[in-house]
Amino acid sequence: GVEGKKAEAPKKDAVADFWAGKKQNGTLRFANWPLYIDKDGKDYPSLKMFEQDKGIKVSYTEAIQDNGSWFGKIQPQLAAGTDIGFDLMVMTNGNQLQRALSLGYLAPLDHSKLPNFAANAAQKVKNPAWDPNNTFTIPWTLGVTGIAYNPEFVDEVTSMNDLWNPKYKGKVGMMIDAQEIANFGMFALGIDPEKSKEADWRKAAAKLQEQRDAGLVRKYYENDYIDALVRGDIWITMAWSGDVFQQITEGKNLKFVVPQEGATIWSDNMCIPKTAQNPVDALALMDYVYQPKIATMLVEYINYITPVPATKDLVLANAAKAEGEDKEFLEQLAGSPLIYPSEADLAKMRGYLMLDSKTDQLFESIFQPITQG
Amino acid sequence: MKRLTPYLLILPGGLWLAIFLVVPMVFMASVSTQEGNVVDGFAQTFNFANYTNTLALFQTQFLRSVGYGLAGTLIAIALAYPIAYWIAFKGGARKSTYLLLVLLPFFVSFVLRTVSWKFLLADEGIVLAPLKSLGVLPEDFHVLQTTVAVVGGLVYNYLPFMILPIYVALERVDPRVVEAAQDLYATRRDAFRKIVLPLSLPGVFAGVLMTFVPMTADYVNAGILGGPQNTMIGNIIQTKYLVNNDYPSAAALSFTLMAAMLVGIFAYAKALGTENVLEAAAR
Amino acid sequence: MTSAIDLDEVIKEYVSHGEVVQAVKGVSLSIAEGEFFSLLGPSGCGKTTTMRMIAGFEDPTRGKVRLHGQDVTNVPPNKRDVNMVFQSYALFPHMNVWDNVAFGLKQKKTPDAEIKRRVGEMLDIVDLTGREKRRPREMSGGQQQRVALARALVNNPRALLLDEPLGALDLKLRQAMQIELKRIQREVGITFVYVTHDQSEALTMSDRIAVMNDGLVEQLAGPREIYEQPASAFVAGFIGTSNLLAGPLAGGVLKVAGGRVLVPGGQDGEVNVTVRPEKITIDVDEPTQNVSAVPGTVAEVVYLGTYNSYAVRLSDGTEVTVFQQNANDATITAERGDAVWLSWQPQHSYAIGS
Amino acid sequence: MTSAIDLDEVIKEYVSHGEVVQAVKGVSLSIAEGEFFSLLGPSGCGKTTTMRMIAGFEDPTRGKVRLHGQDVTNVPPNKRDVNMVFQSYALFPHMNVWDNVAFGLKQKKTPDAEIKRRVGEMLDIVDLTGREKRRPREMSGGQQQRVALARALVNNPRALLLDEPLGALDLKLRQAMQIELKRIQREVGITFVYVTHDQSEALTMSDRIAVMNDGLVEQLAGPREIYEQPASAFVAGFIGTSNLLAGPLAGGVLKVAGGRVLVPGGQDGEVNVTVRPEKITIDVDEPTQNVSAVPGTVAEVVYLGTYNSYAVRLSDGTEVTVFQQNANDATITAERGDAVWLSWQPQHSYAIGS
Amino acid sequence: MRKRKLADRLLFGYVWLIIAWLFLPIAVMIAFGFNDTRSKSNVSWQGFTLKWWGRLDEYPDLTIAVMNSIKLAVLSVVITTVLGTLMGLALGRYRFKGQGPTNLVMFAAISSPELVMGASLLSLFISVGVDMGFPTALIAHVLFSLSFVAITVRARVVGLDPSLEEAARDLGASSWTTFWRITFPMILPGVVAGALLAFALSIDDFVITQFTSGAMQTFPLWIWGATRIGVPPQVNILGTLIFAVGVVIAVANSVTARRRP
Ligand SMILES: Nc1ncnc2c1ncn2[C@@H]1O[C@H](COP(=O)(O)OP(=O)(O)OP(=O)(O)O)[C@@H](O)[C@H]1O
Ligand SMILES: Nc1ncnc2c1ncn2[C@@H]1O[C@H](COP(=O)(O)OP(=O)(O)OP(=O)(O)O)[C@@H](O)[C@H]1O
Ligand SMILES: NCCCCNCCCN
Ligand SMILES: [Mg+2]
Ligand SMILES: [Mg+2]
Repeated sequence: GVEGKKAEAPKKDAVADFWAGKKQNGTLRFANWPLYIDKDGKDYPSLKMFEQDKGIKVSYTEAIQDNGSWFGKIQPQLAAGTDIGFDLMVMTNGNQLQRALSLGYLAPLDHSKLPNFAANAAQKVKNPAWDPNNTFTIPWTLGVTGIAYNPEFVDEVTSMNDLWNPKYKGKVGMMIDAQEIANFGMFALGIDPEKSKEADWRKAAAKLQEQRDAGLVRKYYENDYIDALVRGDIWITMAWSGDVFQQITEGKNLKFVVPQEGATIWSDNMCIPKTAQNPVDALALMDYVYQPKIATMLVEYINYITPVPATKDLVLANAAKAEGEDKEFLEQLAGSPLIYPSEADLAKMRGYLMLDSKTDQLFESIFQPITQG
Repeated sequence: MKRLTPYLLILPGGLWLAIFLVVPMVFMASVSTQEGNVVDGFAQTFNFANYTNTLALFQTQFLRSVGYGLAGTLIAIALAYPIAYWIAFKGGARKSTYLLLVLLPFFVSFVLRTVSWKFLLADEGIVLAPLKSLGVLPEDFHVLQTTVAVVGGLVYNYLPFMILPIYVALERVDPRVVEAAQDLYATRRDAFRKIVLPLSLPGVFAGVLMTFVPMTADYVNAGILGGPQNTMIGNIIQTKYLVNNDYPSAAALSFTLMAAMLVGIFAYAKALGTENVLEAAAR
Repeated sequence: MTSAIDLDEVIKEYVSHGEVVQAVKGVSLSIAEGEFFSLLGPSGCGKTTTMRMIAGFEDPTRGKVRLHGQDVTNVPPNKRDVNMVFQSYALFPHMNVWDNVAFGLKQKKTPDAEIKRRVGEMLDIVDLTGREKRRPREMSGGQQQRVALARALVNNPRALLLDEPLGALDLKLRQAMQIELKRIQREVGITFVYVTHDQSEALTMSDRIAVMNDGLVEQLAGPREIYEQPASAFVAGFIGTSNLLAGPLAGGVLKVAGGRVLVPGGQDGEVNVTVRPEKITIDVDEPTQNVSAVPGTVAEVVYLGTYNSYAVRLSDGTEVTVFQQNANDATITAERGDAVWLSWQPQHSYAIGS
Repeated sequence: MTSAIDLDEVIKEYVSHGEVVQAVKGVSLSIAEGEFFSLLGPSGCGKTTTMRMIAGFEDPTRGKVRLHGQDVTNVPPNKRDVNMVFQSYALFPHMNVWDNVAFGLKQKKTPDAEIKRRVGEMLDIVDLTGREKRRPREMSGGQQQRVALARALVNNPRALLLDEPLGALDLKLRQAMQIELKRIQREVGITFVYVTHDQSEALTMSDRIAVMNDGLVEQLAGPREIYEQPASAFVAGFIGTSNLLAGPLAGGVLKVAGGRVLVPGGQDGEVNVTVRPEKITIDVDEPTQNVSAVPGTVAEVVYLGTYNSYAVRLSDGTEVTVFQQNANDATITAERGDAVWLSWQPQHSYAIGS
Repeated sequence: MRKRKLADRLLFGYVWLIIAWLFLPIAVMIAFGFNDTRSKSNVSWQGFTLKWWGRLDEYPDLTIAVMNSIKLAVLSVVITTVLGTLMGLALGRYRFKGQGPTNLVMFAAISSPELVMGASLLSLFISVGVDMGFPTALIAHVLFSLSFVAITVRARVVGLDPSLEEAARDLGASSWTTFWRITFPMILPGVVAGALLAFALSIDDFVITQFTSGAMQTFPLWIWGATRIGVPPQVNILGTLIFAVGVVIAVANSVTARRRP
């Protein structure tokens, strides 16, 4: 049989145990989501700087489309204790990360090697509930799941209910991730997902099933919803803020809104699989991107909420130097509530419900039949 | 020594097939009756309920897959037969050229071809957009994420495996036999119906064998071209294995699928003669 | 009485690789009702093409095909009341013997009872009763051949076309089937058009023979005339072994290699004279009668059972073949190296165009 | 002098579908050095099997094979100094003519210069000089046949085995190749063992013939003896056409259908007597001399060019075939329906076991 | 007569229609390799450019995926061809006990769904705890093409005139020499055809590879991933290149096949 092991609570000396004898090898294999790093032709400027500064060669792969399929793919190897082919990966603070944590698949971080994180990370990303003391993860970026639409075909959107509007039959995109749609179902019903119970889940599922049965949903997407939206296959869809922002800067006529009922805020986190071959190199990169200069390069490209508040001034400084379209764009960026959200903005948003292994299975069994039936 | 030669020749390949085809099936059979989950682990409990549960849960997808497979196969026969016929009987000296033309598209990766269809059929893509702007089609008309798209994709991807065996069978029909029928007062239609068609049936059978199974078990077309209403059993199995890590249900479903297919095939092959089918499959 | 089949200056051209090939270059024929008519000629001379135009599988490029006086040039094969026996039989492999034979009648919507009767009778004639359920591939070559024959004959065609029907059989079977075919033709009394490239087959079976060469009929006559009075060197050479003597003819006499060849009625000038090997007598002494006589030396004697074949070399190097039956009273046999005289009656010399 | 090839009570059994088939049932032969020896017999009689045991492709189930006195029963084919010409030639399609012919010499590690010389010479003998670079499929059947011959002969084998080497050729080419083969054998002077089922081919070419039937040799003799004194009804029937008259012999005379057959030296009792068709004379009057004489009616006359074939029906229903050469002085010809007398010299009647 | 011509012409038109249908996605794929698109996804025609040809290596992981595909195909072809040829020889030449079961297993290998094969291999690898990646994918690739090669070679062996080998033996060649000088060259077209088939199957495979390749990417897997964000022009170009190579090989093969025995 296939054995899964429940992790024991990390011992005090777990960090020292893991890092003992580990050396920098000069190479790093980094798995990330598509369009999630600054790019210039075939180069990744921030990684290039890292390579020059630290002498570590990075092989960067857009290997992750979706937390579910990513975890499904690496799970067997991690369970067997073998190399997954990557030393660093970015996972959202959802179910799968929770599972990875409870199965002990991740390396505990040596915070003594993360001075930039300590110095520059926003207070709100430190010590999150799902990973106390950032024992295993630190954020890559944060983001919001809201609604994106094409104003050419869709009237102004303000509410979750627009995703249930029969006018857009067959032109609505939803996400395949169980927690993502669960949150939307609950928002639509006025339920706070962070405080929800089984009964709430079932109500939300019924609401979502109704949407599906009415033929409204074109497809349950992974990260490919954005492509479908850009091509016009869908007119209105659940969307991640930065993806839409990127498309808008490329000149696509799209809009992103945080509906009045609320929206989901999440954090995509860097973490090191415990079977990593080059964990020291991975740790080095984790800290490197917390330099405001590097974080600025990233945020200017990927357009999600940055965990480094100091970048805002740097962006504005860059805007001052730039001209024309670029200037306009950078100014917009620095002023955007989707990149630098205010406390009021954040108040409207909710995170994911934290699940343990029992509730996790129940939760998935309620929502998966909708997206994967 | 002479006696041993065939065994020595067959051994390496035979072992490969035995170890990596037969043994995994045994493992899969074993996994299919286990219980548990990734976090708590799996244990062998001979839980045959995995079969009944998954089947009950996914019978829609199961039946849908068989339905798509059947529809795709029938459409493929209808499309392939006239082509195979034309190449075999009217292709003349250029027979092999036409055959090559029919096969060339398949030098492009299966996935890439399917992606190319997704691109072509996009709602505002190069086929539909002009029709919509002319008002021929309504704004919300779409092909992607419909049954038409999925079955169309299946047919597109497996058509050559239908054309080839039918062509081979037709090619073997002696044109003089057709002439003999005409000489015996058969019209062209009768000659086709009574002579050519029956003689080409083995090719059609071989084609069915080579298309029905892979079509039914496909998940790439439904994945790329289909929507929530088009999920096939392959998608379920793939998701259960590779996303949910729900190995027991996945194995139970795979086993059910394979058993259904193999029972069908073997009954079918028995009726036709295994050598025959193998021969056809090799082309 | 109109004839069964008429070809009227029929020409057939094929286009192959952009070139026009004339397979049949202008053939006119008239085949009488009930006749056993053979088309004889070397491979590629156009026999099959001619036959296929009669059956309707090819449209003549020019010319007319008439069946029983009626122009059928544009009538499709299924509307012509002639039937064909194909070289390799072209039996329907997926049907048993009965269904093969019944095919034509079924197409003509003959009542079931009549089909049953006629197919039964036909299988009786070709001696295949009891094998109705067999598939073609479960039968020997000779049996298949008879099925093909029955399948065509059962329709009572006004003429039967046979394209080298015995080509695939071995010698013994072939000879047996020749006799069989002849018997059946006599029994059913219909016109047979028979394609072959085997001259002895044509001689044995035919009432008349058209010898074809390169798309044209070189001679059309009865077997004896074709054999003994060949119209051309081609015909002479194609039908049996033939000796060819060439030289200037003067006063009905051709002087060759120290001897004389009498050619009665021959016109003076350069001529080719043919003599059949079986017409020549070998003798040690110079013949005195009024016969053709040429001296030579025996170069080779081949014993062939029924007869001996002598190769006799003349003084000018020509080799003459002589057949001598090992008959009842055969006594004189020449041996290799013997000096001999060859002689034959004047009427066996036949002057032809070269 | 030892003989070239000896078979000593050779038996070959195959097991097919669990049954034992005796393909060769006990054959003993002795083939002399330089002889042209033929194995003649119907399909399936064991000719090829016998040949393959000589070449070494089959191990005899029992018995011995000796080449030049040496027991080779267990020697593999590549170690026997005999070579074979296969029925369908078995030329290596991926090699040109030169490489085909040089193959054997290369295997024997012959020096290059010698290979060059010998292959060149051999191609000269078979008249293929200038076609060294051709591939087999670019050549006609006759040419391929000669390549096969050259490929075998170039190795100077002590004997050459030929399995129906002319089987695939058409009649004209076949006759030409028969002469060619004979010439080459004479030229190189080695033993030829020749398999054929064509009796006229065997008669034409062989010094001696073994007639096989059902795994056994029925007669082994020269062509003339085989033809004229067949050892059995099978041999008589297989070699040429033969008439069989049966009845009780008394005092050297067999009474048949109102006539008499003289069988000199025949033992009294039930006998089968054979007479060859070419030995019989047809006459209107009853012959008076001391000959066999039987009356009958002409049932059929077939004109065959070189000769006529008469079917004469005797009063007891027997049909007798008579060949009559259309010779120089042939004048008397009988017609269908004529009452005739058949006669032949006593020495042409040959009594055989049935 | 008229009618026949019309029917033929209709049929002819139909054949070209289908051929056009078959080529349509290919044509689009090729064309969009030349699209001067500025955005990250290659969706609408923006004008002609050759620039992507010079920027083929812009996605390092794509380059690696293509290299993986090629390595996998080449290695699996080598293994498959050797093993399959041996099997084909055994099956075509000899009668032996176990032939029936071998045929049965080969038949099962050809006719069982790829998905099930992949899934069962995954079951095995997971159960045994094998590290998945190139070697496991290689095992799978050899597995699914082996039977095809064996059958192709067998057909050739069965068609081989046994008297050719006998002729070689008769001319003094040992069994070893006979194999290499006669048998092998004669079955070579079958071996080559089998190898080409195996190459085509391997380079194109998606399903089994997805199940058995672990973290390793191949070209089809990369495309599958890339469809989530739109396929960059580089993929079109690589697809075009592989297509072109396939076309050249196929055309060359069919031209030389005409010259081969
Ligand atoms: N469909 C065709 N296209 C082009 N040329 C053809 C075609 N059919 C026959 N020919 C040519 O026409 C000529 C006559 O062919 P035909 O088949 O009538 O000869 P044949 O006398 O029957 O010969 P055989 O004895 O070999 O059967 C040949 O040169 C042949 O190559
Ligand atoms: N490998 C074999 N297995 C079983 N039976 C065989 C085998 N080879 C030959 N035979 C049988 O042995 C008998 C003699 O065959 P053989 O090939 O020697 O005949 P043949 O005289 O050469 O005939 P043909 O003239 O047809 O070539 C036949 O009945 C044949 O069926
Ligand atoms: N284009 C990169 C998008 C990354 C989004 N990750 C968010 C996952 C939320 N479930
Ligand atoms: Mg012909
Ligand atoms: Mg034989």
